[in-house]
Amino acid sequence: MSLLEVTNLVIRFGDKVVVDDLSFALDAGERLGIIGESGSGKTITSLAIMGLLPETATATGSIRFEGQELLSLNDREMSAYRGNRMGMVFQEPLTSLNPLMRVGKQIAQPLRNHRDLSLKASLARAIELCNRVGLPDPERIVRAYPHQLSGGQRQRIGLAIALACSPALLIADEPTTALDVTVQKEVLKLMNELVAQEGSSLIFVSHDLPVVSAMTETIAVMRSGKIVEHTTVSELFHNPRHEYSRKLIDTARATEAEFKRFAIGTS
Amino acid sequence: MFLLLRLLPGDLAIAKLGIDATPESIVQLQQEFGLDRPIITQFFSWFGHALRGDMGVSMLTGVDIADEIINKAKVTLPLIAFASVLALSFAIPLGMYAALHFRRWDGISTSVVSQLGIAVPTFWVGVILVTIFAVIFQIFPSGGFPDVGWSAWASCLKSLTLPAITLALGQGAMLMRFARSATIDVIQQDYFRTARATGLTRGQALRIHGVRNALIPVVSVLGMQIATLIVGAIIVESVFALPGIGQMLLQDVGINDYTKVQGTVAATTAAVFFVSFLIDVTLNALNPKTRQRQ
Amino acid sequence: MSQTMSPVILEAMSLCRTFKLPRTSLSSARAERHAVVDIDLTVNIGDRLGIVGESGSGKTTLAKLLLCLDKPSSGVIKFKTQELPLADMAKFRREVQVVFQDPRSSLDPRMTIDQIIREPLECLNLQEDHDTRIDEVLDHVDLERKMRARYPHELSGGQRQRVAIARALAPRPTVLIADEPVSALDVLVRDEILQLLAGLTDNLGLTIILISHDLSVIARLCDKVVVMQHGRIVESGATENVFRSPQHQFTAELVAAVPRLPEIR
Amino acid sequence: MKRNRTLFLGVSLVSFSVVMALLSIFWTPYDPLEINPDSSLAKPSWSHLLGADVLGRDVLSNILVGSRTTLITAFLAVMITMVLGVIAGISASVSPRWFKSPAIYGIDIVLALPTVLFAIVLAAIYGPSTLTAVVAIGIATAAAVAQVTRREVNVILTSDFVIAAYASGSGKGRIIRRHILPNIRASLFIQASGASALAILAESTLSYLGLGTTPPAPSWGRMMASSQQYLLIDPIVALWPGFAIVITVLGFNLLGDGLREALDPTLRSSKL
Repeated sequence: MSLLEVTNLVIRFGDKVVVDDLSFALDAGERLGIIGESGSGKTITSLAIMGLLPETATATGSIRFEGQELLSLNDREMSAYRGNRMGMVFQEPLTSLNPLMRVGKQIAQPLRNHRDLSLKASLARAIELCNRVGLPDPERIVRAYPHQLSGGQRQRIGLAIALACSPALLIADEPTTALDVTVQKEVLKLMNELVAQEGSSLIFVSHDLPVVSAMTETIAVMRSGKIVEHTTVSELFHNPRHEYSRKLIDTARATEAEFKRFAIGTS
Repeated sequence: MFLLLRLLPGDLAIAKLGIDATPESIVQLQQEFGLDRPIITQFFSWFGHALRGDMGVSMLTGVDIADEIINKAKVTLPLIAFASVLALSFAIPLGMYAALHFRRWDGISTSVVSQLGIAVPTFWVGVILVTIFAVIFQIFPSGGFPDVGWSAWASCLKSLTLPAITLALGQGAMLMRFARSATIDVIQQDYFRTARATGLTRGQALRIHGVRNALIPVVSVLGMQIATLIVGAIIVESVFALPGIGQMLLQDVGINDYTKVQGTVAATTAAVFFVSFLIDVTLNALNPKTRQRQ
Repeated sequence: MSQTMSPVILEAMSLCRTFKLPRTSLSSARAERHAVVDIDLTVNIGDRLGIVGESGSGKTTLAKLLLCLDKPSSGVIKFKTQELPLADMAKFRREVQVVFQDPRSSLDPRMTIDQIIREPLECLNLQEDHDTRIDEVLDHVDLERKMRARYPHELSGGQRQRVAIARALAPRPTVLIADEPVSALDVLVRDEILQLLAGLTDNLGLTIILISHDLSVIARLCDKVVVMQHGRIVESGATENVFRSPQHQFTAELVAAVPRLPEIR
Repeated sequence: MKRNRTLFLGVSLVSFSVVMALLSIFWTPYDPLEINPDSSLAKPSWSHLLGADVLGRDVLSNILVGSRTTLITAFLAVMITMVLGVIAGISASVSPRWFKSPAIYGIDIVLALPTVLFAIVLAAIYGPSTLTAVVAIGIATAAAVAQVTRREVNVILTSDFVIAAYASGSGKGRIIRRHILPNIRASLFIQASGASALAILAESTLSYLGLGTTPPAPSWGRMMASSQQYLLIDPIVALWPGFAIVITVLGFNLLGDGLREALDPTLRSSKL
C-alpha cells in the first residue's frame, strides 16, 4: 500500500482554481520531485498535504496518508500527524524561524508535542539533533536566536525541526532556493544522507531541474495546477512526453553545455 | 531628572514647547506684569527651574504649582493606570480571538464593533454609564472624589471605577484593533507555519509563538497612546467632576492662569515622553535582536 | 595591462564603501560594515564582464557605485578618463544604463509602459522624436508596440523585464549594467531573457556588466569574469581561464557547487 | 469579487451626515436658536421629532445645523492636516541628513503632544474659538499623517523603480511628482478619512469642554454638555447629539477601512 495517495485533489482560492484534479501516489521510502514554475501550484499542494493551507483556500478530493483520509481531519486531529509522521522544510530559512525564540526551544517543539518529553529532555535531544545536522558547537547553537545564525545554519535548524520525530514523510519546499550555491550543495548533501538514514519518503519541491533530479527518483512536472508528466528521472530525460518537460530539459541541457564549454575538467 | 530629560528626545520636547507655546504666553505675561527680560532668558530661567521640579507659583492664587500638580496627580495617575489595565485585559484576548476567527469574523462585524468603540466620544460613554450605573442602579457615585483622599481607599476606588471603565472602553477598542491586526500578521508569518508544522494547532501555536510577537506592536501602540490617554483623562475628569490634573487645567484656562497652565502642560508632556521612553526601553529588552549582537 | 586595444570606458581605483550600522545602544560607537573593499576594475569598450559572488559579497553595492547611484567612501571611479560625478551627469546617464533584478519592483506600478520608457528620454534631454524611439526599443526587446498603453501589473514577469531592458536601451547607452537580471524569473523565461541580452549586446555593440550569483548565467554571456567574496575581488580574468582552472579556492568551490544534471545513459 | 460592504456602509453614513448638513442650509423644522419656554424638555413628538432642550429649542434643528458646523470644522482641520502632514512627511524623508533628524524629532514631538492639550494651550493664549480648535486639531493630527507618509515614502524611495528613475536622470522634484505622489495617493485618501473622524471627535470634545465652537452657533459637543445637567430629568436629550457624533465618526472610519480594503490588493487575498 502506498504511504501517501492523492486523488483528484482540487484547491481553490475563492473561484480561482490553483490545483486542478491532481492525483499521485508515493510509496514508503520513495523520493518524488515536484517541478514547476512559480504559480504552478507545487507549494500549495505540499501545504495541503501538511494540512497548512491558508484559511482562504478550500480543498476537495482525497489525500490519504498511512490509510487515513487527511482532508476530513480537523486542525487538532491533523496536528497529531504534523511534525510527527510528516515533517516539512520551508523555503525561507530566516522568516521560517521565530525571531524571538532560541532555536533550541524551536527544535524541541515537535518532541514536546509528540513524544511527551520534558523541556529538559527535549533540549538535550535538540543538542543531539544539531549535531546530526552538522552544526558545530551545538551547545552554543541551541542557545542562539535565529538572527545570529547564517542562512545555511538556519536551514539546518529547519531540517532538525522537520526530522526531530523521524517522520515517515519529509516535504521540502524549495529548501535551497534562498541559499548560496556553495551552501546549497552542503544542505542537499546533508538532506540526502539524513533521508537515507531515516528511510523516510521525500517530496522535494523545486523549480530547478538539476537539483530535483539529483535528489529524487521520480519527478512530477506541474504546470498551471496540473501534473503534466509523472515518471522516473531517467525516463523523463530520455523520453520526455510533454512539450513543457521537453523544453525544461532542453534548456537545462543547453545551460549545462554552455557552462561545460568553459569549465571542462572541473567537477 | 534633568540628565534623563537631556538624554531623551524629551528635552527637545520641552524646548519645542517653549518655542511653540510659551513665548506667546510670556509676551502676555510681560504686558501684564511689566517684565521686560528677553523671551529666551525668561524661557531658560523657567526651564531651568522647571527641570529642578520648581514650577514657580501661580500668578493668580500664589499656590506652588509643582505641589499642586503632584497633589492632583494622585487622582489622575491611578485613573490612567486603572484604565490601562482594564483596557489591556479585555483588548488583547478579544483582539486575538477576533484574529484567530479571522474568516468567520472578518469584514463588517469586526470593523463595526471595534470602530464603534473608537467612534463613540469618551464623554458620551461617561454620560451613558452615569445614567445606567449611578442614576438608575445607583451602584457607583456619579462623580466626585473623597475629600480625605486615598486614606479612604475603598471609596476612592469606587469613585474611580466608572471613570476608568469610560476611559478603558475607548482605548481598549483602539488596542483591540491593533491586537487583532498584529495577531493576523503573526498568523501569516512563515515561522507560524513552521510552528504548526511541528504539530501545534492554531490555538497552541498562537499561545506559544504568537503572544510575544503580537504583544510587541500592541505595547508600542500603547506607548504612543499615552498622549490620548491623558486627553481622555482630562475629559473623563470633567464628566465625573474628579479633582485631577485635567479638571485643574480646564479651570486654570478659564481664569487665565498662564504660568500654571504652562507648568501643567510641560509636566504632562514630560510625563508622556518619560513613559514612551520607558516603553521603548522595555520593548528593546524584549527583542533579542536589539538586546544583544554577536 | 589589457590586451584589447579598445579604449577604457569605466575604471575603478581602490574603491571602498563602508556602511554605518545603527547604534546598538546610546553609548556604543556605531559599527561599520565594509561592503566593498579596495576594488580595482577596468572596463573596456565592448567588454562583456561578469561579476560573480554570493549574497553579501558586495556585488550590488559595486554596481550602484559604478552607476554613480551611491558615493564611494574612498577611491575613484573614472568614466572615459573623467572622474565621477561629472558636472554634466546627463551625459553619463545617457551612456551608462541599468537593469535591475526584480522587474516587479523596478517598474513604477502607477505608470504605463509608455511613460516608463519615456522617462529617460525626457529626463536626459534626448533630441529626437520620443514616440519613434519608444517604438524602436520595443522592437528591440520583441514587445508589441501596442503594449505602450499597458500597466506593469498586466504583464508577465518576462515581459516586465523586457520593458526594463527597453527603458535602459532608450537613451542609446554604450554600457549596460545588469544586476541579477534573470534570477527572479522562471527557468524558461530566464533563458529567453538571456538570449535577448546576448542578441542585443551583439547587435548594438553594447558593453555589458552582468552581475549574478549564477555561474551558468555568466558563462552564457560573458567573456571576462570577476569573482567577489566579502567585498573583495578574489580572482579575475577571461571566463574560460577562471572557470576551467580557478586559482582561488573560493572560485573552485563556486564552480564545483553548480548543480549538474545527472549522467543519463 | 466580494462586494466591499465596509466601504458601502462608510459611504452611506458619511453621505447621511453630509445630506443633513446640506439640508440645514435650506431648511430646518425650527429656527435652531429660537427659545420657546413652552416646549422646554419636550418629549419627542410630531411637532418636535427629537424633542426640545431645556430652553425649548428644537433638538432636530440643532442637530442639523450642528452637522454643518462639525463638517466644516472637520473639513478645514483636515485640509490643514493633510497639507502640513504631507509636506512634513515628504520633506522628512527626501531632504538632506542635516534636516532629516530634526524634522523626524519634530514630528515625533508633535505626535506625542495630545491634541486636546495642544488645543487647551492655544485656547489659553488666544481664547476659545472655532478657529483655535481648527488650527489645534489640524496641526496635532498632521503629525500622525506626516509619520505615516514618511514611512511610506521611505519604502518607495528604496524601491527599485525610484533607483531606476535616478538612473534615468530624474531629479528629486520629478521623482516626488511622478513617482512618490501617485504611489501614496491611495494612502492619502485613507488617511484623510481617518483624520476627518479624529477631527470630528476632537471638535466635539473641545466644544464639550467649552473650548471649541463658541455659542450661540449650535454644536454637537456643546449640546451634550448642556444636556448633561438635565440628565436626571431627561436622559433622552443627551442621546441625540451623541448618536450624531457616533454615526459621522463611524462613517468616516469605516470609509477609511473600506478604502483600505478596496485599494490595498494585499489585504484582499491573504498570503498564499
